[in-house]
Amino acid sequence: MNAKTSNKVATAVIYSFVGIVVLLLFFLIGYILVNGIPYISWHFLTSPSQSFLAGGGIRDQLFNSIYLLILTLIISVPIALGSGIYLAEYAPDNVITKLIKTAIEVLSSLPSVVVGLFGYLLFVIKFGFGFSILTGAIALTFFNLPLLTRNIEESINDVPDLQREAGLSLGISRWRTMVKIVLPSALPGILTGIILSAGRAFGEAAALIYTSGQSAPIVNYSNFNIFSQSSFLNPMRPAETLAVHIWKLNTEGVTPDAHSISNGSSAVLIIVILLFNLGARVIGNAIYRKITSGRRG
Amino acid sequence: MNNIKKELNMASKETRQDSIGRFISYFCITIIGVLVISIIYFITSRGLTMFFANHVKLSDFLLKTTWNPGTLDSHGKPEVGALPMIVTSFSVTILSAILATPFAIAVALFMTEYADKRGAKLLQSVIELLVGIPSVIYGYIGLSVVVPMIRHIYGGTGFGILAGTIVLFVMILPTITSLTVDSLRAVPQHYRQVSLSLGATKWQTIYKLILRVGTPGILTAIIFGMARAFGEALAVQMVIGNAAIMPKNLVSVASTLTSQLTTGIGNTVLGTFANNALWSLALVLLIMSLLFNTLVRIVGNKGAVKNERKNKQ
Amino acid sequence: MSKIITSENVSVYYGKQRAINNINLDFNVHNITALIGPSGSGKSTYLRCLNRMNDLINNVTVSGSIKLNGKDIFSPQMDIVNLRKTVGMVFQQPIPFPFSIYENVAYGLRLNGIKEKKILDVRIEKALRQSALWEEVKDSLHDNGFSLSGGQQQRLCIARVLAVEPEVVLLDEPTSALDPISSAQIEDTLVSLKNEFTFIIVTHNMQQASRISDWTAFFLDGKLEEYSATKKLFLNPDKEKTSDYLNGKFG
Amino acid sequence: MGKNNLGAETIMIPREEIAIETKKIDVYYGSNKAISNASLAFPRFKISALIGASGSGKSTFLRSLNRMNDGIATVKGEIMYRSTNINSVKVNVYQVRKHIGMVFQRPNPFARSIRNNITFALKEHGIHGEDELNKRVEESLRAAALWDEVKDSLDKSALSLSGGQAQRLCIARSIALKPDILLLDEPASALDPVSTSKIETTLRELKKKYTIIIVTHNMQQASRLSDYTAFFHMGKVVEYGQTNNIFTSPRANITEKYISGNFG
Repeated sequence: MNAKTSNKVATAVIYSFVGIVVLLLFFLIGYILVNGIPYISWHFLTSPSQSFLAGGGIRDQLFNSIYLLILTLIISVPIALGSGIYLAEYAPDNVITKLIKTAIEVLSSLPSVVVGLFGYLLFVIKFGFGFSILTGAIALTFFNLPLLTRNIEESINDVPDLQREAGLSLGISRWRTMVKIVLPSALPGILTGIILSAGRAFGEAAALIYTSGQSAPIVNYSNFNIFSQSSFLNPMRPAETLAVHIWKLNTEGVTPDAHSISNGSSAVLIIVILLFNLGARVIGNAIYRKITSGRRG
Repeated sequence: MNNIKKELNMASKETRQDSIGRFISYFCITIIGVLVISIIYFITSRGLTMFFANHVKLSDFLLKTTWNPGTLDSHGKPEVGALPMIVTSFSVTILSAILATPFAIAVALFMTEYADKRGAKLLQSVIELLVGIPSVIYGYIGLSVVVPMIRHIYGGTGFGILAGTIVLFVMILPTITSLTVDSLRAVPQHYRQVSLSLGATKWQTIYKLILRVGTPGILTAIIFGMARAFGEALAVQMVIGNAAIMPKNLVSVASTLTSQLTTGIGNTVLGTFANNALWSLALVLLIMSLLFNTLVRIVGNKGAVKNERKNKQ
Repeated sequence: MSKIITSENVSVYYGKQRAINNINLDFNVHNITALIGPSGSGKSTYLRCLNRMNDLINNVTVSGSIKLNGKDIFSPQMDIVNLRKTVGMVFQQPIPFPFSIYENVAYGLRLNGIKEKKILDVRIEKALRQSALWEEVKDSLHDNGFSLSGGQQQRLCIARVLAVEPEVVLLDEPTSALDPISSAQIEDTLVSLKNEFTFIIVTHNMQQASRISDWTAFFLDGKLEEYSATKKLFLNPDKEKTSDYLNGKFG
Repeated sequence: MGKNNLGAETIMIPREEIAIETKKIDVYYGSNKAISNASLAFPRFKISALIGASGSGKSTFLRSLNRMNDGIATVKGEIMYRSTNINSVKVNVYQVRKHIGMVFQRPNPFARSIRNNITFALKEHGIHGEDELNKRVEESLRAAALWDEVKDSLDKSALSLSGGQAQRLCIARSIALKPDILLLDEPASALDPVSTSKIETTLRELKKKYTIIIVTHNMQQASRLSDYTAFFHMGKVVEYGQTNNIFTSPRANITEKYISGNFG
């Protein structure tokens, strides 16, 4: 085969492979939405789930997912922010920094099931938290931290050094320079990272099966006492999330309309994640514009 | 004048702010450090219990093919041969990487060499969306589309390594693709010009130059993809069949380390022998994850050596 | 004297902006022709038309006709790959590939399907000798191309082009990133090779143009201001702008 | 002693009140010595220019004066300011920088409003009164000759300013803190001629109240603007004296070569 023929063949192959991948994505999203959206109704979103009867909804699972996500962000964002600042600003160029960076890489590549099992071992069993939203949030934090930290570090490093020097040369402390000057400039990047990580956490199940548990007890949505066992805000109650619910429906198979509920739940999950994805772009751009007064560049 | 002199020698608000800031950031990074160490410590110590407390031989664990930690065999020894799971885990990992790599490279090449800015951006969003889809959904689609399809074509249950491979293929495709894109983007733009000016076709430039220069990066991408495949639990668990037996072929039911773990942990009591055996599987997962990490580091360093030479001139 | 490249009414647009305007310029075979002019005068843009490297940039349109040995290089029958094999190019920065010295020179040969080691060895030695690099690298052919100094790297890039045996070699400010000694070595190389190749060199260094070229074309604001034998142009330019430029009044 | 052999002892010390003085400063990047044995004394309310080819160490030297090299390079030797060695670890670096302001080569306004750019550091340093802040904003913008151009758009983003305006905003931002000394690192090198001359005018005006030390690669600028000039070459101070003397009768060959444009 001469050079020109192979060029043509290769180009054709590359284009068709790309076509297949794009079709694959459309198929995946289309399949979920086409099969799922017909099941989504107000009733489906607002009624409790049923184990042995048809017609259950996903009210509690949906709420649990959101609550868990919020708790996770409350725990993980500050830690990631501190760590990101450390890596970008304070980390000396030495062995310890290298070790820490390695540790973050290791953490980011650990299978989520291992992270979940660690959470189970330490918090559910050793500390006696039991299956609870809090334990789940902690496990998701472990899962979230490395990516979030790296994202924050990169966003901070993207801010030109000149800004930092400007702050320092005015006699402002390194910390205040970081917090008041560098972080605001890094905010679009950081926020995009946080939203994307939220999307990931929202769909995560493997780390949650043995931490936040697989049951969704009936809770009282008008009880705001977070220490009360029946309160929807109690962080110490077990809480099955939407993703875990889908998994459970399809592995235990005692619910008669498991298939329909899975379809509906999957569609809800995908829609939420698409929104997160879209939100990350929109908000990132909006903040960027606001900070720079409409100047791109 | 003396006032300024005094100020110069006094600790100020700024100094205090800095100490606080330093403390906060050191504290946060310490949390991460301690976390990683404790994960490794706890999983390792749990995972080793079976060997030390229950005196199972490592060779039995790694090489025997019967997994039935709840009962004893005819010699009164527990049956904890993890080989079926190890083989299955490696099979789905390697097969899915083999399947995904050409697609990933094709998409990456399209994005870096063929598409204009808009096309590349569009494909970038496709990749990001694929990353964003949760693994249970991949598992669910695998269960409701891939498994019946395989059943239809090959008969049997449809569950097995083939179904797992297909699901993992889609899951690791975006990982490998985006890292490959990074490594191809790192190949200096003017290499392409030089190659074309020497009379190379586009494909010759890609094949003989760009892919060659980008090889360490692409290898890293593939290893990352494999690491993800090896550690993926739920999606695989939903389509593999979950039978801890040696897979006979690609369409017979099997079980990976992760699927055995997810199904098993809930059905055993902590501290029992059956439970300890499961933690040993978790340890294998941990070790493999560390191994993949090391591999990435080694390959990455090889690439770095090349780059360093580049910078020297 | 026979013309190897002729160009008529060549204009280049970046988007809607015209970068060069109606250039008519012919090149004599086995001569060195220098294109000079201040930066932004369009000399590099014009050079990159000659092997259609401008095709690689989005948004660039070229009009007019350029003929290589009488054949229109923009015609659909023209094979762009063959064109670039016939009209090679050396860039401003030395750009060796991150391979060995040997493989760098072999690159273009392998593209043509030459695989036999004996032939490769011969052609590579010839090219390295032509670019006056052989003596310096013959014992380290398998070292990485980046281990060479900047000037050596540029001569390696020249060898890489010569190995393909082009008829014309375009050089886009090939010595501007190099020290004076390396520049002189490259100038010597070009002069010694001009019986075998036709060189067209863009340079911002007027001394260089006067030292090595037979013909000089002076570009200004996207137009060809003046073109004549180098001696004539430097000693007795027709136009005032040319003489102003040569005397350093602007640019 | 030949013209080539100028040593540290031949470097004059101005007979005026000294604002800041370095004594045998060495600066290292890692193990790489960038400045050796630099002793210079800068008189109060004068403009002193540091000139030299790129890589001669003039910027590195300047950045040592307000400890901006902390964490980047190691500075050895004494820097005396207000009879305190401010190069000591015991000295509060933030106070040093409050009294010795700095303007950089590239304008670096904060991504905030023009007003905020100036008030930010003031607030950080404990000045909160609305009136006081407004007064300082106007004062400093007037001093930097920017007031008339921006007085109606104080709440617009500073990033909307042109390069020259942004640089003057940076100067205003520095002097709003009422420093003693203003360090400028090639403040006009990224600007067009009109903006450059505006900045030069501003600086001439400012030297009534501030001691100014400016790094420049532009010799005309140094000769136009400065009272004293120090010539740096390969990390050493070759010559220092009144600008007139340096430009009309340099004592070292190398200075003469540099100012007549033979290298650099």
